[in-house]
Amino acid sequence: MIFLLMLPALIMLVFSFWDISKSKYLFPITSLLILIPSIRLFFLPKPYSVWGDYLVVDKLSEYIMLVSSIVAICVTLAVSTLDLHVKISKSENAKFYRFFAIFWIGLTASILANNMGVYWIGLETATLSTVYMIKTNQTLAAKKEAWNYMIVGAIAISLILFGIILIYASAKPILGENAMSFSALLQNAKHIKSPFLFEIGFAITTLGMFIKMGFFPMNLWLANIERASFYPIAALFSGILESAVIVGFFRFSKIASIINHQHVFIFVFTYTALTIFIVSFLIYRAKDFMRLFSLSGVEHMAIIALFWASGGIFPALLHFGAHAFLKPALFLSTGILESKGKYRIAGALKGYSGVSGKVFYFLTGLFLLAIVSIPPSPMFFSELYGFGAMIDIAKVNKHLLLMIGAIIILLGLLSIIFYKFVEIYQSMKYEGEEKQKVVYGNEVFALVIFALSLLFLLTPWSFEFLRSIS
Amino acid sequence: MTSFLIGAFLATLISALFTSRLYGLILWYSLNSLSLALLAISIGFKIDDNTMIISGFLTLIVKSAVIPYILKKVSIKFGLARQITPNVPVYYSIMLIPALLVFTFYLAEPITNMMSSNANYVAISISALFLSLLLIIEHKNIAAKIIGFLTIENSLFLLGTTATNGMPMLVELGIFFDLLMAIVIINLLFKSEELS
Amino acid sequence: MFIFDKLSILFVFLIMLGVVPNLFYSFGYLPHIKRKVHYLVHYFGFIISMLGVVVAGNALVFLLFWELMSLTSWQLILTEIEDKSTIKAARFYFFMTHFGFVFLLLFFLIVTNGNLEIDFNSMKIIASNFAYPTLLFFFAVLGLLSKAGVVPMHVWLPYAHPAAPSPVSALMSGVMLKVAIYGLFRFLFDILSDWQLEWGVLILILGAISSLVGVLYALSEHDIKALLANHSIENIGIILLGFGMGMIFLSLKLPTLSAFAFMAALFHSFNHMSFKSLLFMGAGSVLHQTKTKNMEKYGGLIKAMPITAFTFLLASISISALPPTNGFLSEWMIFQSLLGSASIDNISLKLAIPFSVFALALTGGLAIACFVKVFGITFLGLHRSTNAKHAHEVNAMMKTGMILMSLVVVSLMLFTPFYMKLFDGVTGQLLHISIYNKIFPNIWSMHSISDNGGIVSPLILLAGLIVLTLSIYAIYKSLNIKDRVYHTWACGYNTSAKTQYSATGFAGPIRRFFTWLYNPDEHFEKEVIAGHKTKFKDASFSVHVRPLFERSLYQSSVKWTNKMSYYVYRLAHFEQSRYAAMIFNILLSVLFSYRIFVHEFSWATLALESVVMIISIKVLLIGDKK
Amino acid sequence: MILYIFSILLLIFLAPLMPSFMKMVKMYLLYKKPISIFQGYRDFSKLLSKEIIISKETSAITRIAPFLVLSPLLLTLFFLPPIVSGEYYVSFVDAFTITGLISLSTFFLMLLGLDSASSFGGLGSSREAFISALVEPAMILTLFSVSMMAKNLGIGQAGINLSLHFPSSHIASFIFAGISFFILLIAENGRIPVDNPETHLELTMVHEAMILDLSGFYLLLIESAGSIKFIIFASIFVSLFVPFGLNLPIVSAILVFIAKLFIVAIAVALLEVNIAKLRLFKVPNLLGIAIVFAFLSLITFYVLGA
Repeated sequence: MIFLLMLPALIMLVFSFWDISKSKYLFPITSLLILIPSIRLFFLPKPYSVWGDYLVVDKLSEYIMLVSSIVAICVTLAVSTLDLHVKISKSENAKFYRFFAIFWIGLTASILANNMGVYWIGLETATLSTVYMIKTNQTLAAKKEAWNYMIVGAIAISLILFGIILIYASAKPILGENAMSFSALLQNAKHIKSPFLFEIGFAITTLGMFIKMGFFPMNLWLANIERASFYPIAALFSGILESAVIVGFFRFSKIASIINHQHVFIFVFTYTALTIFIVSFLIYRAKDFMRLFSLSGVEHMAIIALFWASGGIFPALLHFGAHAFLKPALFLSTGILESKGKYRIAGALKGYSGVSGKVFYFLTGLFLLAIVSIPPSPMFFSELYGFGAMIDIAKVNKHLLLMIGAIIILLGLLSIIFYKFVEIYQSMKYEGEEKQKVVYGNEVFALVIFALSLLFLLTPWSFEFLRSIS
Repeated sequence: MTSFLIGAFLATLISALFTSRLYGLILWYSLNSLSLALLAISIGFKIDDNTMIISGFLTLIVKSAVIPYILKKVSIKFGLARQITPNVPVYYSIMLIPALLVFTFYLAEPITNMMSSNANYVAISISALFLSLLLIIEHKNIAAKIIGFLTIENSLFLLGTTATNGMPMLVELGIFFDLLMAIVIINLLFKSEELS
Repeated sequence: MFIFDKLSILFVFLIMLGVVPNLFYSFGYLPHIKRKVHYLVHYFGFIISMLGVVVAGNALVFLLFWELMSLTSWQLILTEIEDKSTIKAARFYFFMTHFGFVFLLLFFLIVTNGNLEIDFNSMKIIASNFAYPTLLFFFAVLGLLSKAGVVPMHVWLPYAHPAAPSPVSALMSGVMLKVAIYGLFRFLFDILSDWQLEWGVLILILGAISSLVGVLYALSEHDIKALLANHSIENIGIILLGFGMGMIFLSLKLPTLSAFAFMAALFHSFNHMSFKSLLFMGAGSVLHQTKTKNMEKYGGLIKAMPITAFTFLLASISISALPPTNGFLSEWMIFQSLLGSASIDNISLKLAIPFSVFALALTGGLAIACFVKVFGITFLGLHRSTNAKHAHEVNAMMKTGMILMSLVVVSLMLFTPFYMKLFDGVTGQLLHISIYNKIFPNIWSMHSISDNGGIVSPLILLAGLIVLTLSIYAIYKSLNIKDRVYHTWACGYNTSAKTQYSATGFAGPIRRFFTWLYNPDEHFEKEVIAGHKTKFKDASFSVHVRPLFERSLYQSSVKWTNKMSYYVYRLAHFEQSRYAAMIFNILLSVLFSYRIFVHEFSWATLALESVVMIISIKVLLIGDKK
Repeated sequence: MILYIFSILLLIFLAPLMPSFMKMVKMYLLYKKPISIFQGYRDFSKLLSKEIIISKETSAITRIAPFLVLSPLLLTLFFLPPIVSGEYYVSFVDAFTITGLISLSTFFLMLLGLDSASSFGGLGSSREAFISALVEPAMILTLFSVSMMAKNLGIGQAGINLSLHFPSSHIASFIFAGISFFILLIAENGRIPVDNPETHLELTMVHEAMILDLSGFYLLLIESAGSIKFIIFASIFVSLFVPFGLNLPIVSAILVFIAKLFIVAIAVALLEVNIAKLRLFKVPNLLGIAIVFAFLSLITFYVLGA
């Protein structure tokens, strides 16, 4: 199994060192192989051990794995015509795939990890490999942002490890070497002798993750990076890398909730509320697509974290899935939109003709509405159930009115974002002048896959599956 | 012995904070790693833990020799500025560093009540973390920032050795692997910068 | 999943009554729409979604259709984009409708415990156990009434409704607003129990204010569709007056009076649906012929478009609540229910009700003035523009739509007892009481329920009016008087399109009287001859009303958001070069907070934390001033 | 029933007398040679014999509206309070309906003003719309309050109730309502100080401006509508606010009623000679007084019970 999981990445890694004329098509095809193990995992009994106690597949990780695979495939699909939209050399393209392969290995490890250490190693690998992916764009801004990413990413990752060691230290007296394992921690969290130490560790780890996801106070950091790099990389960032981070958050916060749910909730709530506060106003002023979407990515990650911490596992996962499909789709489509005439929002969706142009026009519009949770977007349902979970927490809370007030303020902030997106949507469709633009079949195909996946998320079958994850 | 080495670790770190020379900084980092390595080895022998000893020796080789060497080579090769002045004025640092130490001990105080032995180590590690962050903050120079990042790694390692008496072998190796990869990436970044 | 009780069926009936004539009109209008498929898809989606809302049996279905209703109507507004203002109106509408949606969502989330598929009965149990029912009531009110366009959540309405194609305006104003009223019925009766008296008073006051504000802004409008949209605000206010009285009576345990008031609200909903649809259709026909919404460019259209004009006249009389039309009857009922409050001993009510009576009466008076203006300026006199001169009657389909809708108006007038029977069924279901026999002991006269209540006999009135008019006419005919067509006398002055009274001028006295509300922006320029103040060649006068609520509530909040976002933006950009310092500070503060809040809390340590954080932020983040 | 029809006919007969009577009183007071009390009839018969001149800008409205201005008012005559006890009265129509019918008549009058495309017509309509919009709330509040004192909203029954049980316990609110109604009577009928029916000066006219372009039979209809409107208001005023004499024997009751009507007319005439016409934008002050009194009447009845 582990071989099957790593195989596509290894193939890509090997091929990227040779200059093959057909490599442009080879890579996307290879990436299709990713799907095989992801689907295969679904039919195996859970929990299924891939590699000892280190990599164990449970329902949560198989879900996230599947989502990430689909995103990865679509992104590689879209990359194959990247050179038609922007200037990129062939070797850069190959390098992109080389690092993508490393990235994928790290990512797989961190998603499937049942061991805090392995999780961290995977995450670090994935992070470091993306540093170089940013650099495929040969601009000064990209260079600067790559360094920024390097430094901040490294600090964030180190904080995660620091927290992990503290957690390990708090659990070692009762679990020994097993204290690294998520499942063991989950079972024995109640017996941890020093909850304070654990909580300090949890706080530091979470902080690291939040920084990595661009939460307060690092709000523009990610936006700048995604602005500076090519759009498929931005799609990878928002669609996959953040999923690796958030899966860690899921696991850690679950353990921490057993120790003291109240603390976790207050911490996460304060933090995410601050984030959404800042981000909503930043979005209100955003003037280009990339910044807009990466800021909205931060917002959605904050919402997911909040839902999860409120006990709404199902809405958090649904929101996660929807975001993971929508955001890369938007990054890809707006990347294509921007490739002719940057930064221009007014009339961006005008001027697409032909079947693929029409489909593109239609899908991009839909995605844009879906991201602000207009029903029947999966995001609508996730926010519905997520805020439901928060209200349930409020109901058992002593300060019910205070909590509901906080929720309303949060919704008010989200409404600012909503307003901005509607403005952009209308501006893209109905304002500005019409100019002839092109879109390629494979890109539209990627978008179609995203759309189908989103539809699939809405089926009762997937709802049932997500509800069964606990 | 342990206390002395921890003291040395902190001392080298603090000295690094006040350095205004790149090579000096690299030297302090190397000494810092050296004290860490010795600490790991000594604790390893004390509790008779092979993993710890191995990782101690690895630290000795990699962190206190190989990485400083590479860094120095890189900085010569790419002609990095050797004069590095801290952004944060010295009088602030003088106040901040003790305050941080006090704070971390205050922070770790509840742990003492619960777990008796390791609280102080946790406190020192956290303060080392803060100090390394401070190192990153006070320098604009990229090489200094990298060293700050490496000292964070060191304080992690310190925490790992002192507070938990070592981590599983796999994790330790993984950390080393990632560290090396980071160096490779940094190298690549510099290289491409030179090309462009 | 779906619910088909009497309330739902009644509203399905209302929607169908509004939709069927509209279909004809819409198909007549279709040749002038460029994006036909887009229009039709959303048009039918809109109708289906409205039907879906009123038959929804659980929260999920309700919300889904509610949202679909918003989405489709939003797209319908965007069918014909004339200028930027349409886009702006659509955006504003979309935003406001979701503003309401959020509150509905919160409401449902609380009353369903997160399981949105339970039915209304189970919701009632959960809601009755909830500690703050008033909170739920506020959510429901905010959610539903923002859709209904009640002051102060009405600002979007005069922008959004006129921007849509005319058939859609008719549907939105005529039918969609009633869906919100349906929601109010459903939520208050089937989910919230144990009403407090203050809820009813709140609704009553909201209704009174809405009716006044709506009609006052309508008077100052020159855009015919915006004017009608403002009248929708007024009429929703009137409906709420009835509704609020019903709530008050019910919380005072006076079910018969309450049923009467609710029936009045329902009746006015039906009436408003009929005449507002008809008015919008008429306005649409006029707009279609003259290509402008500006009333100052109309005039004399009655000669070219008689059917439009006379159906419009019928609707105008009805909306002005003049006897014996249906509009009069429902307002009469609302007056009667206000009158029924005489015996109540509650000081807040004793003050609120005279105010409501006053508001309703003033509204009635102003509505008459307003519709004289609309009808007179649009259809009478001389044409004020070339387009108006060359206007001719609209096509057969559109005419059919208007005639059918006027039949609906007439049927509401003639068959009041039948409709009352329907409403009685609904209030019977809601309040378990039937008062039809008290209202209509016989079909000729309609009785009030209250002790000293009045009686009205619509059919006798109508018959009397017809008989009298015909007999005078017969006298006129029998006298065989000659007539002659000649110039307008007008005290000897020449009469031309320019010397006619304009819409602005017509509303002048009223605008002047309500200056404190309108706060108008007047521009008066004239080209004087030889320095004489009173002699001038050319003069232009323009006046612009500055909407109070829009300015104070909406524009100020936009301004506030702009300001806020500016500061946040500056703050965020400041972060860019100091990532590490930011991380340092956040780490410090998180750890400190954990130490303080999780382990042992004291105000002293909190203060210490704040001081330390401020110093650290100052030193590391902001640095010394250069 | 015979009495009922008789009373209606009596009112129709009295209607043209009233304006002439008022004019007569006024002229007498101003030391002019008074006109005959039957001047109204003469005017009407003159108008009957004239041909109708219609402006070429007008539409069907001009041909329809005059009838519809008159017929609601004529209809209202049927619903007025009885003048003799035991007389049949209409119980199935209430005060609100009567206000509505009067408004309906005004509505068509205003349309008439706008139809001829004359600037005077629009001017009159606009002013009339303004005034009647402010009259409406005062009227309804007054009726509301009176109906509470009379314990019935049906105007016929209310007249009887009031004459049987004079609301002496609510005298304050009764008087307030009376004052308010009297002001309304003046305002609705276009008397000084709201409107001056005798001048055709563009600064002052309201009612006259709307009918400038009418002639012949149509003018007759409008003029008679004006007379009937006055008689309606006057008879409502005397029945509700001076509810005496209803229970006298038939002949004396009728005579008392007619006397009361003439007293009202004299009061109006007296007021007219003593007050100057108000500027249009001062009119709301007067109507404001009416509204305030109506409100006061309602509030005193409601809250204080006085």
